[in-house]
Amino acid sequence: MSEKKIALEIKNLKVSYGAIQALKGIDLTVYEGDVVAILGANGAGKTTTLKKISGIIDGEDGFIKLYGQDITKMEPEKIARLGISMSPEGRAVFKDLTVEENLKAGAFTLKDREKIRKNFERVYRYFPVLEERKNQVSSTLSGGEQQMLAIGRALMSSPRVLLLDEPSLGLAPLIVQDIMKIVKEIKEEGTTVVIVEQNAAQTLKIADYGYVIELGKVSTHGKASVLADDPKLVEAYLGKH
Amino acid sequence: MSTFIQIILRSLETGSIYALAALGIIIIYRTSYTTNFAQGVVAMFNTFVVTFLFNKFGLPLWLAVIGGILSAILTGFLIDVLILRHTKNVSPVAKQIITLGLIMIVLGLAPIFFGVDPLRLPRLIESGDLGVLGASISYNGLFNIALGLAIMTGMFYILQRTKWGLAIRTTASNEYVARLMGVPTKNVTMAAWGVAGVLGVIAGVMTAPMTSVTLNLMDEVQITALVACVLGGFQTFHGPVIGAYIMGIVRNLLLFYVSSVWGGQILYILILIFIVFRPYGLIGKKIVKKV
Amino acid sequence: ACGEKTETPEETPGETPAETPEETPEEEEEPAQGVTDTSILVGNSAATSGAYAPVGVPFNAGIEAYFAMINDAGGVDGRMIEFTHIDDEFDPVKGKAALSTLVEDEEIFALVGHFGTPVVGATIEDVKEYGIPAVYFATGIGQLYNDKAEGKDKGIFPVQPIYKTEGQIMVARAVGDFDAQKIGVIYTNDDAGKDLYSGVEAKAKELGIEVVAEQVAAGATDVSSAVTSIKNAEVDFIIGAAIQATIPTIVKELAAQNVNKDVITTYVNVSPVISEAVVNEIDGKFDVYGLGWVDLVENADALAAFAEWAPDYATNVYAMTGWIAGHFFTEGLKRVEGTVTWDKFMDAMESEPIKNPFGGTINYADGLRAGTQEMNLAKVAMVEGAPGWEPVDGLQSMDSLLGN
Amino acid sequence: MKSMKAKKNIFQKHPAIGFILFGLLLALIPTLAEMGILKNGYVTTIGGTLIYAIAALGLNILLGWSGLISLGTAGFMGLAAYMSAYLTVDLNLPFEVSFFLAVLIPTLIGILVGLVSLKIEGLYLAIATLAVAEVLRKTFEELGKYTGGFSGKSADYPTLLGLFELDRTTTFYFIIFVLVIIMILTSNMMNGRLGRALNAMRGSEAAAQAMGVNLLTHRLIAFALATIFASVAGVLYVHFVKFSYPSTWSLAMSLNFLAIIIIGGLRSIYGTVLGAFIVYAVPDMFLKQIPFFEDLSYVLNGVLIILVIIFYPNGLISIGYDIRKLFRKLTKGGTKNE
Amino acid sequence: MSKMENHVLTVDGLSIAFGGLKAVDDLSFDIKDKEIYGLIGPNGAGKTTVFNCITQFYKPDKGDLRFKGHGDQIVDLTTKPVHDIIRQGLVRTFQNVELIRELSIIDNVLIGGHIDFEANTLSQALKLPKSRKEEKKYREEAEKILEDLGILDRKDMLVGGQPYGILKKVEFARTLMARPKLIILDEPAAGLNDSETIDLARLIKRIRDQYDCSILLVEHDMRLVMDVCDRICAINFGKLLAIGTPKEIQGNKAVQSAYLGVE
Ligand SMILES: Nc1ncnc2c1ncn2[C@@H]1O[C@H](COP(=O)(O)OP(=O)(O)OP(=O)(O)O)[C@@H](O)[C@H]1O
Ligand SMILES: Nc1ncnc2c1ncn2[C@@H]1O[C@H](COP(=O)(O)OP(=O)(O)OP(=O)(O)O)[C@@H](O)[C@H]1O
Ligand SMILES: [Mg+2]
Ligand SMILES: [Mg+2]
Repeated sequence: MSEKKIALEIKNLKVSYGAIQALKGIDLTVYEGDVVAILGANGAGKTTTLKKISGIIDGEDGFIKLYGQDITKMEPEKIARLGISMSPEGRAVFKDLTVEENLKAGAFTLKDREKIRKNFERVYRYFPVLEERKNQVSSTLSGGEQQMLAIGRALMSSPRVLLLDEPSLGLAPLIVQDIMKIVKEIKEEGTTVVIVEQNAAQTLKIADYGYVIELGKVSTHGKASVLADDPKLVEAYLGKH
Repeated sequence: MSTFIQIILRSLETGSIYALAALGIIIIYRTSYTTNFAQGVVAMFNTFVVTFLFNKFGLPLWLAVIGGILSAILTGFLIDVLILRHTKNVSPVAKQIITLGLIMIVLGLAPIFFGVDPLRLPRLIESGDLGVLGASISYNGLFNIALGLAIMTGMFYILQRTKWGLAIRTTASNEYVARLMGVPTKNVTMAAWGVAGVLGVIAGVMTAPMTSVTLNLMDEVQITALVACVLGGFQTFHGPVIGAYIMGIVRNLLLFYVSSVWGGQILYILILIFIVFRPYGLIGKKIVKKV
Repeated sequence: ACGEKTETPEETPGETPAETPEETPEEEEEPAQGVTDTSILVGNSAATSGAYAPVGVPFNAGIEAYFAMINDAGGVDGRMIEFTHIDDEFDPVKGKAALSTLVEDEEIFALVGHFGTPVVGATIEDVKEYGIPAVYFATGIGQLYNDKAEGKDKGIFPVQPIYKTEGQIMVARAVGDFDAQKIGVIYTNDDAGKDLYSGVEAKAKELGIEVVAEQVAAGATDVSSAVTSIKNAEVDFIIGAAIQATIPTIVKELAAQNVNKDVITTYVNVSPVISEAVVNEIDGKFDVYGLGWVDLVENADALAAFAEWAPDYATNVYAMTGWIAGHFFTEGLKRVEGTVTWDKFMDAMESEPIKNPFGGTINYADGLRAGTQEMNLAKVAMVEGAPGWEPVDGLQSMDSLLGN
Repeated sequence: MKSMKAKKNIFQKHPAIGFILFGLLLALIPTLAEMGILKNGYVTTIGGTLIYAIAALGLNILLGWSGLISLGTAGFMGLAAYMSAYLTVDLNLPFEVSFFLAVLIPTLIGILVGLVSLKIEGLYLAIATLAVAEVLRKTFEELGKYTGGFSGKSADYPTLLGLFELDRTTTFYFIIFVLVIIMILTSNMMNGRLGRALNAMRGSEAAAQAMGVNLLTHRLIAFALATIFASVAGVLYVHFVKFSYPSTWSLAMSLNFLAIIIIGGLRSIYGTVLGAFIVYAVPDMFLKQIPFFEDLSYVLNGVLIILVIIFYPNGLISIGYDIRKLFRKLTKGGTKNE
Repeated sequence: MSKMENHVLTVDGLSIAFGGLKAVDDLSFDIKDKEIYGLIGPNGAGKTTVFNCITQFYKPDKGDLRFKGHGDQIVDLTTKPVHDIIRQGLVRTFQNVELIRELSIIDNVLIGGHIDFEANTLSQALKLPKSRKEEKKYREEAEKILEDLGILDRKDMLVGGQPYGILKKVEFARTLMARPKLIILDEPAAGLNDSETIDLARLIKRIRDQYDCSILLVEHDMRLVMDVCDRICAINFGKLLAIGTPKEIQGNKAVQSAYLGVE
């Protein structure tokens, strides 16, 4: 454990939307090659955390380091080039572009054509339906197909750190199982994954480590296997609100 | 017959000016998702720069034009960096109003920089005519047409075939997600404003010899280009170009054969009827909305 | 709740301008508003910002230059002429507001150089209502014309030619000087173009001359179809009824299509700017004539004075017209004896013809308000090595041109 | 603190009271001008501003609430202006009758444009409406018999009920009266069923349709209201300015209406009036008064517009919120327990 | 028509294609009065498309859609324009949440009452007592619904910026405003966590009883589907796979291999 490098280090992160403080000082440490689950009730601040990591919103306080490099105030496109890639909440595909163009855009930071080709192959292998629909304008895809596209697009850049915001949203049970398999597979390739999910039980199964966020603060964290049985978690996550 | 051909030839020449102006509008629309009403006045401003370099500083015309292109790039960059970069939370319509504000600024500053007299700018190719079936077209006109088509083809290629094209299209589609993908959208929009500026000054330099360099130099070109974008559809780059040539030709035919008083208005009404039946323009495709 | 008001702002200055009603209603010969022992305040509103600034700015500079010259020489009757100005951006509402500010708040003695068709149109009734003298209108619209001004109309003193009149003179020149039988007209769809054309139409009808007319948009960049029509109509002579940027466009297109008929255009275009713009293109194919109501060659002294006082605008026609505006007002004022009142000023303006510093005279006697009616002729040529306008014929009235 | 809260409630419950007070406040202007506190010219400037505010309110219903753009406002306003001038001056119709006709006919044309809007949207609609306005403007230029062509068309101050001949000041009051009525009507309509339906149409056509909102009728209603307001403004304009000139009714003016509502605030009634002040009155009343900057007033106006949009992307009306916040910050020490 | 007596909706031979793709292919099913009916299937199976056809956002290429609306009148839905569907007593939510961001939650809910308002525009413009009373009545009703769904405390908040789960509830509340005979829900549990999903299941059942209506829903969360549905229709590639009770469906081999997977 102690030999593992720290991929992402977050300290005292605070973020506000106007008058609402969504993050009230979050600390997170993500080791290289781990799958880290972020859990929490509706509106707890999970999405906000991921958005801040990828740089598309501004923070008030605290810092984020990627392999020791401070990226707190960095522009999102720079962060993407450093190897962080995100499948955002609510799909956010390029609606008027085709499936193939969306995926191409996902590989924007890659220069190596061969690698891009391989990534295409891989995404099409994971989601064969995307290949069938590759020339369809993505706004006309079904909800689940768009979700697959968003995840596939995030994979296209061969990221060092992959951020998944509710990847199972709107996906059929079989595909949800697939996603979990995919996460395992890319973890094995050495990619670090931060995954936000509502489906706590299933997520903790594949995760190494878990954080529970409550009202903008980390309320519990620990090894996934331990967390899964933690009564405190059951209360925080499944319990009262 | 020769009259007819003459009209067509002259229309092609103005058509290529409209086309360049329309391309300038489209590239901004596709990257900043706003209609740049200031495209015309910015072009006017930079054409004044060319004229000044030529008249007051005595530079050769081609050098003056290069100077104008540089100043166009600079003004484009400035507009993006000083203004549009700070409009993250601004709606597309509000961005259009920003371009209105720009018009006021440019119209206010131009007389201070360049004085109030109309100025003269000669043609790039001073003389020479090519006879075509009893009509004639100047070498300069031919050059304009060729240049317009070349620029259009080049842009088409860049947009469809290169990484820059992808960057432009993702920026237009959803700037926020594009940045997540590592697309340097700021550079894309900045470049787009630069390119729009260049397209504008080239259109201005083509227009100026037909009239004189004044504050209103590009007014008509601007409106025609806007309408051409609608006629051709905002989704493609070649649609507006075709729209621009059609506008140039049909307007002159209407003015000549139907009515010199009402020709322009008849054209507007025809276009109105046309877009009611083809709401996405000549080239644009209709996309079924999915809910 | 709002019907009670009886007193309205306009009444105050409009009623009896020569007196200050509250204080000494009975006493006569109280000076008009804006007049003190040492100064006299006049003003105007003009478009000095926005798209019309290129006209408004030099125009006002011309007026101010003239007054500066007068004041430098001690003013008129020991009074300095002070000039105040409001920018109206060519907008009727702003022009109207400016007028009431000028007359009611700043209390100017007279309007000098009322500017722009939309503003003049929107305010001409108000000006008459106030009864304030207004000298020089920088527009040529028909409303200004009056051959027997009485009462409230008396204060209106147009100077520059009215477009309609000029259109008639163009026909008179075409027929009298060029023996034209069939005239082509290319006119813009703005006030200048359309008023010129209606003058042309009226005179041609009177003389039984055939006219072929084509409209082009003001500011158009492509006038090729109009030119082709005129070319195909095989006219003897062409009238270019357009101002500013559009006239070079028309002339260049005529040249481009190798039309070889002479062209005449309005005085507004007779400036080095236009000659410079077209001289290379016409290149001997045909001549471009322009009417004029000033004679800069004959009046070189006046031109020198102008250039001295308005050095930045020495070649600008709009500045020159502003200068003329200042001159006409000053000439009227010089003639007023004793207390300066509106009535006395108007009488003074009518008392005898006023000479234009750059040539020609205008007679306002017996309520005639017709602006300039004699015009000369010049053509584009190289003058002293630079493109300019070479005089062809002196000032002549319509009647003398047609030989009656 | 308590009393402030109570006051707020009255205005929220009965917005009409606020509008009427606002009108009364505006009605002080001519008196202030007579007293020499304000310039007389301001009566005209502000009268014009309020007229523009009326037309802009119509555009706000169209763009702000319904999400439909129009670049034709000036054309319709001009049409009404010319019609009313013609009907009162040439046909000697009573002011009320000509008012009615001059609003009715443009509105019918506006409804036709509404039909077009079913097929096209966004920029395409903008340009289509621009085309309509350009055709109208050309008509004003060419039909000199009715419009006076480029000599312009003159009209008189209104005569109400054939008895009360208004003058500048009373016409100014009349404008305020109409404005207040229109503000009240707009507020009532937009805060009720119609407003919600238009909002829904803008926010999501699919949701609107699923909830039973007929897009056709609501687009027509939106265009009808916008044209009615523009026409009312046109009639007031021609009887206040007493003149109509064809190039007044140009694209530039329509764009100014857009600027007004964007700057003031989409879907804000007071914001619209505020926007009209910023666009029309502020340059004359303030910018041009800055010494050395008179000639730059046009530039400053442009800069002002850009700054407002960048710092207040939701309209200057939200400046009220900021001021309140600042106020609260300043008085925080004493009244922390709110 | 006797067959329809206790059926609120009959879908018969429904087909629609986009280009070459048959999104829905000869699909038939029916929903009984007061039934909670599930429509399941893999991503891209055509579920949302079925909804779009029923509510006339898409005009089906083929097929009958009969609906027993208010007053037990049987109407052919295909003859109705989109905005008239709700008047028949049929109202839907959307997979991607279609709400008006700039409006408050309660105003969004009130849009659902659009068809019930009787006062005309003029009386609204003048705020005549009738229209004022009406507005008050429906506002109270909307508040009651929000209370039912447990989000009354947020009623004056703007929709923009609300968490996804809340948005789904607001859409649900909006459908209830119309007091429908049949509610169509597209993935109501998306974005809800486990405990919220359990609440939702309870809510759906309660709504059915309280509002006396049928519910047709698409959902990928099998716990919810199996818990609340009386019957389920499973489709794949736009074609029918199976219809039955939750138990039957869970046991169906075809459904397992195409959709559920085997645990
Ligand atoms: N754009 C916004 N404007 C205002 N408030 C926002 C905005 N986005 C999020 N919030 C608020 O910030 C808080 C945290 O939101 P966030 O989206 O991070 O939650 P989440 O944990 O991802 O919730 P969910 O499970 O619903 O996705 C919430 O209270 C939410 O209402
Ligand atoms: N307007 C359209 N144009 C082209 N194809 C379409 C259109 N609408 C839907 N499709 C296609 O039809 C198929 C069915 O889509 P639909 O949205 O009904 O799926 P779904 O069953 O709702 O899936 P999900 O569970 O992922 O939401 C998809 O493959 C989709 O790509
Ligand atoms: Mg989230
Ligand atoms: Mg679906």
